[in-house]
Amino acid sequence: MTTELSSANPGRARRQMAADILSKYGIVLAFVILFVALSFAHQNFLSTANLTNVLRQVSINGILAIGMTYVILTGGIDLSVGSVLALCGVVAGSLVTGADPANPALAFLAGIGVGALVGAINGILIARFKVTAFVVTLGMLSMARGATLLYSDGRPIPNLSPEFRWFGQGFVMGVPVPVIVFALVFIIAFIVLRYTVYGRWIYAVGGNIKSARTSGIPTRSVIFSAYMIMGALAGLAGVILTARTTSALPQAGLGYELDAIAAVVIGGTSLVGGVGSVTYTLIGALIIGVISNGLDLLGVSSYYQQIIKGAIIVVAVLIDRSRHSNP
Amino acid sequence: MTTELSSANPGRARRQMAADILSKYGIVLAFVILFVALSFAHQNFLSTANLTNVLRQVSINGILAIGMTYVILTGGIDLSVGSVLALCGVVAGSLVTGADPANPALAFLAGIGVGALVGAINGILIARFKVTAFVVTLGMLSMARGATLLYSDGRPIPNLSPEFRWFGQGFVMGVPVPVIVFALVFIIAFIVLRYTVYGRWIYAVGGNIKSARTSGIPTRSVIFSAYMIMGALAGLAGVILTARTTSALPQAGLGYELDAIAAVVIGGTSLVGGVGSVTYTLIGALIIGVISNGLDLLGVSSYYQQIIKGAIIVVAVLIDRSRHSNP
Amino acid sequence: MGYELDPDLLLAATDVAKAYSGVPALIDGRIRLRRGSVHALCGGNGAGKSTFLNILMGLQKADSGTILAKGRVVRYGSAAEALADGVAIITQELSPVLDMTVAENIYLGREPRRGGWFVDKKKMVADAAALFARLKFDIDPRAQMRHLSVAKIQLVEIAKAISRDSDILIMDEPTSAIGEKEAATLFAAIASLREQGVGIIYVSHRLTDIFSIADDYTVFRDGRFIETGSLADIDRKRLISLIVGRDLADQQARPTTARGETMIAAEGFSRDGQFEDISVSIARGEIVGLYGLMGAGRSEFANALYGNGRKDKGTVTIEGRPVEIRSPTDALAAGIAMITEDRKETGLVLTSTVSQNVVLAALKRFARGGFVSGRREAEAVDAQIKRFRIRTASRHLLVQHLSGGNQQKVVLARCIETDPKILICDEPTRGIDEGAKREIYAFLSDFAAKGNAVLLISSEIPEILANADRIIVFRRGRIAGELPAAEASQDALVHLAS
Amino acid sequence: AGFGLVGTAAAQEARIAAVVQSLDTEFNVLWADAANRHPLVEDGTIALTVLDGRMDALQQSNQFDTAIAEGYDAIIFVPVDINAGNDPVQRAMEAGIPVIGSNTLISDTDLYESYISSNDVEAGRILAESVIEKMGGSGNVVIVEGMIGQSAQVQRLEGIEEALAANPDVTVLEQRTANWSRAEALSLVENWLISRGGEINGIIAQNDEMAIGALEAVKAAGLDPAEVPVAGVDGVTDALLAVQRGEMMSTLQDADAQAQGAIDLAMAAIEGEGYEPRAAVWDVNGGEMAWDGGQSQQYSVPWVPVTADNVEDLLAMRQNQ
Ligand SMILES: Nc1ncnc2c1ncn2[C@@H]1O[C@H](COP(=O)(O)OP(=O)(O)OP(=O)(O)O)[C@@H](O)[C@H]1O
Ligand SMILES: Nc1ncnc2c1ncn2[C@@H]1O[C@H](COP(=O)(O)OP(=O)(O)OP(=O)(O)O)[C@@H](O)[C@H]1O
Ligand SMILES: [Mg+2]
Ligand SMILES: [Mg+2]
Repeated sequence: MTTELSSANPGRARRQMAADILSKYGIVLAFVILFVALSFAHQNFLSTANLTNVLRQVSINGILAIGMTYVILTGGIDLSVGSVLALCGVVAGSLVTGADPANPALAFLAGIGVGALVGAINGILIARFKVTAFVVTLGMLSMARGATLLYSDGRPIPNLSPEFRWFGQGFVMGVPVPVIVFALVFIIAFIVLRYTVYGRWIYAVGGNIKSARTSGIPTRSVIFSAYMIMGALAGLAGVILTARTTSALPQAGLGYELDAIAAVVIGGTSLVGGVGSVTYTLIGALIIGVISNGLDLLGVSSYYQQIIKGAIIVVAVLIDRSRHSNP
Repeated sequence: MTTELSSANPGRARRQMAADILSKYGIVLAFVILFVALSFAHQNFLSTANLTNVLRQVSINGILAIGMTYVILTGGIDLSVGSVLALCGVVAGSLVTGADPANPALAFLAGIGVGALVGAINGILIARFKVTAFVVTLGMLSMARGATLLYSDGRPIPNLSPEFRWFGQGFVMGVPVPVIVFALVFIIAFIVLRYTVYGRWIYAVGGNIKSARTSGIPTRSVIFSAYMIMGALAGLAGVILTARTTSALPQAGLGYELDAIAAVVIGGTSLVGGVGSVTYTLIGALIIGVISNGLDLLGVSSYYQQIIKGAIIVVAVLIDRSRHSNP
Repeated sequence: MGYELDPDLLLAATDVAKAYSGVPALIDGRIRLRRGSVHALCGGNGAGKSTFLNILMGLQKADSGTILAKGRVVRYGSAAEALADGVAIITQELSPVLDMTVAENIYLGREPRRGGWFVDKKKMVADAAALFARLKFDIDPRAQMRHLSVAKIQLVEIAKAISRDSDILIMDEPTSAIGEKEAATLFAAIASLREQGVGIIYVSHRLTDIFSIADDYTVFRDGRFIETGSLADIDRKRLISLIVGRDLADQQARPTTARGETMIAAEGFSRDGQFEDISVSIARGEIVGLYGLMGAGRSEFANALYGNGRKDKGTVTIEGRPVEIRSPTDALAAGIAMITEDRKETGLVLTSTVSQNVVLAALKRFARGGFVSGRREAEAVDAQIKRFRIRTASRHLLVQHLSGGNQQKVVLARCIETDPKILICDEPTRGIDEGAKREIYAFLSDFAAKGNAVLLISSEIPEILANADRIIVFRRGRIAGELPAAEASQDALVHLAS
Repeated sequence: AGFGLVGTAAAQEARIAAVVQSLDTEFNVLWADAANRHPLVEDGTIALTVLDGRMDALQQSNQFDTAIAEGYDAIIFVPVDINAGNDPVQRAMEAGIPVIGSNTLISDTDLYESYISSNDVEAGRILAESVIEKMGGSGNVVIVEGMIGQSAQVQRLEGIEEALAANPDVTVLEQRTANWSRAEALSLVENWLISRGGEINGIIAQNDEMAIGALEAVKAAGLDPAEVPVAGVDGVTDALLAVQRGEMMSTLQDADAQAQGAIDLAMAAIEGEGYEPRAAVWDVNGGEMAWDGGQSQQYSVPWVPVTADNVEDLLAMRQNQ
């Protein structure tokens, strides 16, 4: 519409395009820089074994972060994921131990089911009773941890059946099972958000709940479902983590909520809701995972690691910042 | 102007008034219920010794929560407070140990100064470089903790001078020093927010930053200063905690950010910014403190404590919810 | 109260009442909407129109009252129910999902589907394009909503409501943000909807529009139903007096004043892609009008002048002295105040009270040693509430609870509190009722007469003709011409602008 | 990608990774510092990398994968969780990398090449007995526990319960976690001293950090620490100082022996028979623990109760740690 003027200055137009690309893919660029730097810094970084490692390490946080993307897109937050993960882990674990372990698929589904249930409780309190998401899920963080300790009597549950452990330790055609699960979750989440009506509704609710309501979108159900999905994914992550650590740990998942939220936010999804995508969340999770892996590979001492890790996260987002800066 | 009709239906008007009071003071009501219940549940709850206790226990989180109120009112968040607290604690502590300890007042100021400095770094990145507050302060959470461990070599700094420890352990006319400091911080923060130009600016920036800018408010400086104040208060809390635990602990303050934010949010301050007050934050902090104290007094076991604590927080805010529910 | 079952009666509401915290917003809301008619709902700012309409739509709950839609008693619990029942609304406060495309906004909640679950994006965009073509709106369905001007957002909301094919269509000030050309297109659309038997409730403060498109009128005042009838039976003057509750004198033509020395001169303002080489100067005592079609770049220029947006080139001199304006803070310090175009986005702090908003830009005047004097604040705010007849329960009411027009008055009051010598007004009478408009015009005239300068941006030609001394016309980011008001006419302006 | 910023390893250099619980806790810091003071680390023969497990079993498992991919010559392991530690050890051993256990243990110790530790059950027993003895064998105690579910919490509690079972006249009034944190224990015990007034005769804390918090609460309540004995485990500096003041009891866990001993065991696994240990704890170097040619699978470092007699020496030693 106002093309006459904008084409007046081709140099500016090109610069504008560069800025647009940067603004759209800034965080991807940051990731690429990090990745290339680590490839040069350590000869094993690019080895298949290490890349497999990184992906497997990222999978737990990645699954949580994908659920968190849904929740944050609706304008909410879920602080309870770490505790819910632990709860689902001990429930699933308790089924596949002892003399007569249950079918691992059953335990798998039980873990996810418990997570979905806890998520549903969060969802009802937030969507129906309008309690702030921060408070509800902070309360749940505490309650689910208490329930976990109570259920497991505060002790790890060892001796899980080998079939169950396959979910964490197995391989399918050379690819670790957690990575496959993560990839599936990502693909489904991506398609749902991008191509389905439900996905549109998630964005609409977070972008402008009033407008969504006026347009006849069942806003409560959408919000409710986002927390339920998050809960189910926390359950899934709990099952995988349990299978991977070979015993169900009641203290698992401490502080995981911050990592999951960090992946989402580093990816550029706005905490206010309505803007973002799981693709960027994936990049965010990979950045976090690659930093940890790289610094461990390089043998950087723990204290410096924390400093460097914090700095890299800020710088990565700084590279990306133009996307969110107010004009 | 339009009072004629309000008297038409006295029953409705009275119900409306009750709803208004509840909506305005719901969280106060929740606190009163909790307080009265605990007074009946344990005979020592109302003893002077215990109330002094509660206040002293609340003071650290209370000081952090007051700073957090400022930050959240501008629409931001600070996740780094726990780490900054630890950093300031070890810096202050390192000055008052050994053969020739420094003047405690100097250490006190040094702790606050370091906090203000770190807060200023957060503030610049957020206000000037427009990096999301969540990311900046999450990065700082990691960096400040690394710096703390590096500075203290990962070990507690023992043998702090008794004069310095007075800040945490002393009394003035029967009132613990931390409580006095907390009260002073509260009063000043209250007056500044309520009666000064700067206070108005904080609300305006959080309420609508574009409108604030249009009204000629130096929005960047306001945001910057809020993080600096938060940093300084985290420093103050660090000094007091250090003086109270008798050594400077590099692992102090882990997870304190969530408690501080919880106090603010339970008090009803909106995470979106622009709405809230330190008075409600005080109530929020007291609720958290009283729950912990009460459950300890009643000898509730660890597992159940977590469950009950989480549930009470949710219920307290549920009582208060009408204040925030969309019509 | 029995209703005769009139098949032509689409909607009948009686005794609808609503109070907030005991303060009534609506006492006795009534309307009878006939099939195939346009029914104008009139009333001053804060009369309760929006409250009433939102209740009809299920967006708010009434305290009491009966609503009959298509012969059935209804009580919609949500907009979704109303929509399903064939009732649609264009709300006064635009509330688009900014981070979606135009097409997604239009089909929000009823996306065309493929395979049950998936959004058929192609169809959605094609449908939207067809809709725009039918309505003759020049909007790209794939554009990001965030990048549209307020006017276009308004058009999208109009298109969205129309596309629902409902038989009751409520329009709450649909033209407050758009230009004459777009308004004309809208009226054509309304006419064709009426042909199809749709009943339209139309709210506007532009009486000329009402007389040209509406069949019936209903007037509310202070929350009460006043009168209803056919527009054929009433003249403009009487309608105004019904709305305002007293007789208004005819507006005085603006006296031609002598031009003093130059107060402010902007030279060579440019911003790539938006405006190019704009020079405007305003003398003491002068009101300069800025006219242009939607998207001509007037707002962008005014904001740049105020320091509220980047400019690539351009200098400003005030009273002969060059000044550097990099931010609104600089502008205010130089004596410039601005009423921005979008009161919700850039004007008000909705979460603060009326009082806090009014004094926000001039806080330093109310402070001593950094502390705000509550007494002086109260005095000043009460004076402003009185001066502009801001209808508010108290100065402590949150500004988000004011009616649209009253919110606009708060913005105006805030600018005046800064005691400016140059006032930039970007569509200052958006959503303001006839009575208050007169007061604002009188104020501007008076303000200029005191030796101040005014830059008045308006898309309402009568407004600009009646109030400006000199009119500058923008076309696609450039100055297309300049006319003394005395020589200007509707045709001349439109000709220059397009 | 042929060059690296770090780790341009000389051919003869042995590369050892130490996966520890968390470098946020003083004992682990002492452990890591001691490891770095091993003579072969100091002279560059061993390149030691300490990986911080951040108190997370999954994190440790990930670090094992990294270390295996990196091809370290040996791994020393201080596991966060007793059960979750088994699997990573197995993976490393299967990859041909010897794993040496140190400090805390995994449940399947047979997986280890060898391990060196102090028995946490025993620590719990010593801890409880020291308090009970001060109380004269009867009275009321409260127990401050570590983070629930961690092996130190579980095993020390086991020892405490053994001691309590042997002393039927001792009643447990309260038992709660303070998550290894001094500040949390401080508040907790302050509150107990209100609810249980004069009833508490002794405080058993599962580590020194929490014991010191408890001690401060006791003192702040105006009670005499001699009347309400407090004990912890680990022998951190503050605890040594408190013992020196006669205010509490502690049991030293010998970080030097566990860390440096583990390095010697790792080198023995790498170099095979004939390796000569360098750490001071071994009998061959004048210490008290039998080296046995590095061929045993298990080495047990004795606990050292901190007493008025040895505290000065221990404090002097701490200066150099
Ligand atoms: N939530 C609320 N709390 C208190 N008062 C309210 C609230 N919402 C609306 N009001 C009041 O109700 C009255 C009617 O407002 P309404 O928006 O219906 O007016 P209107 O006729 O649409 O005016 P305008 O022409 O300015 O849009 C106003 O005085 C307004 O201040
Ligand atoms: N954030 C933005 N991104 C892209 N384009 C924009 C943005 N804001 C405005 N524009 C475009 O800039 C042009 C100038 O808009 P401006 O608001 O200045 O016009 P105007 O003359 O004031 O017209 P009106 O206010 O009546 O719409 C418009 O075409 C508008 O769509
Ligand atoms: Mg209205
Ligand atoms: Mg404009």
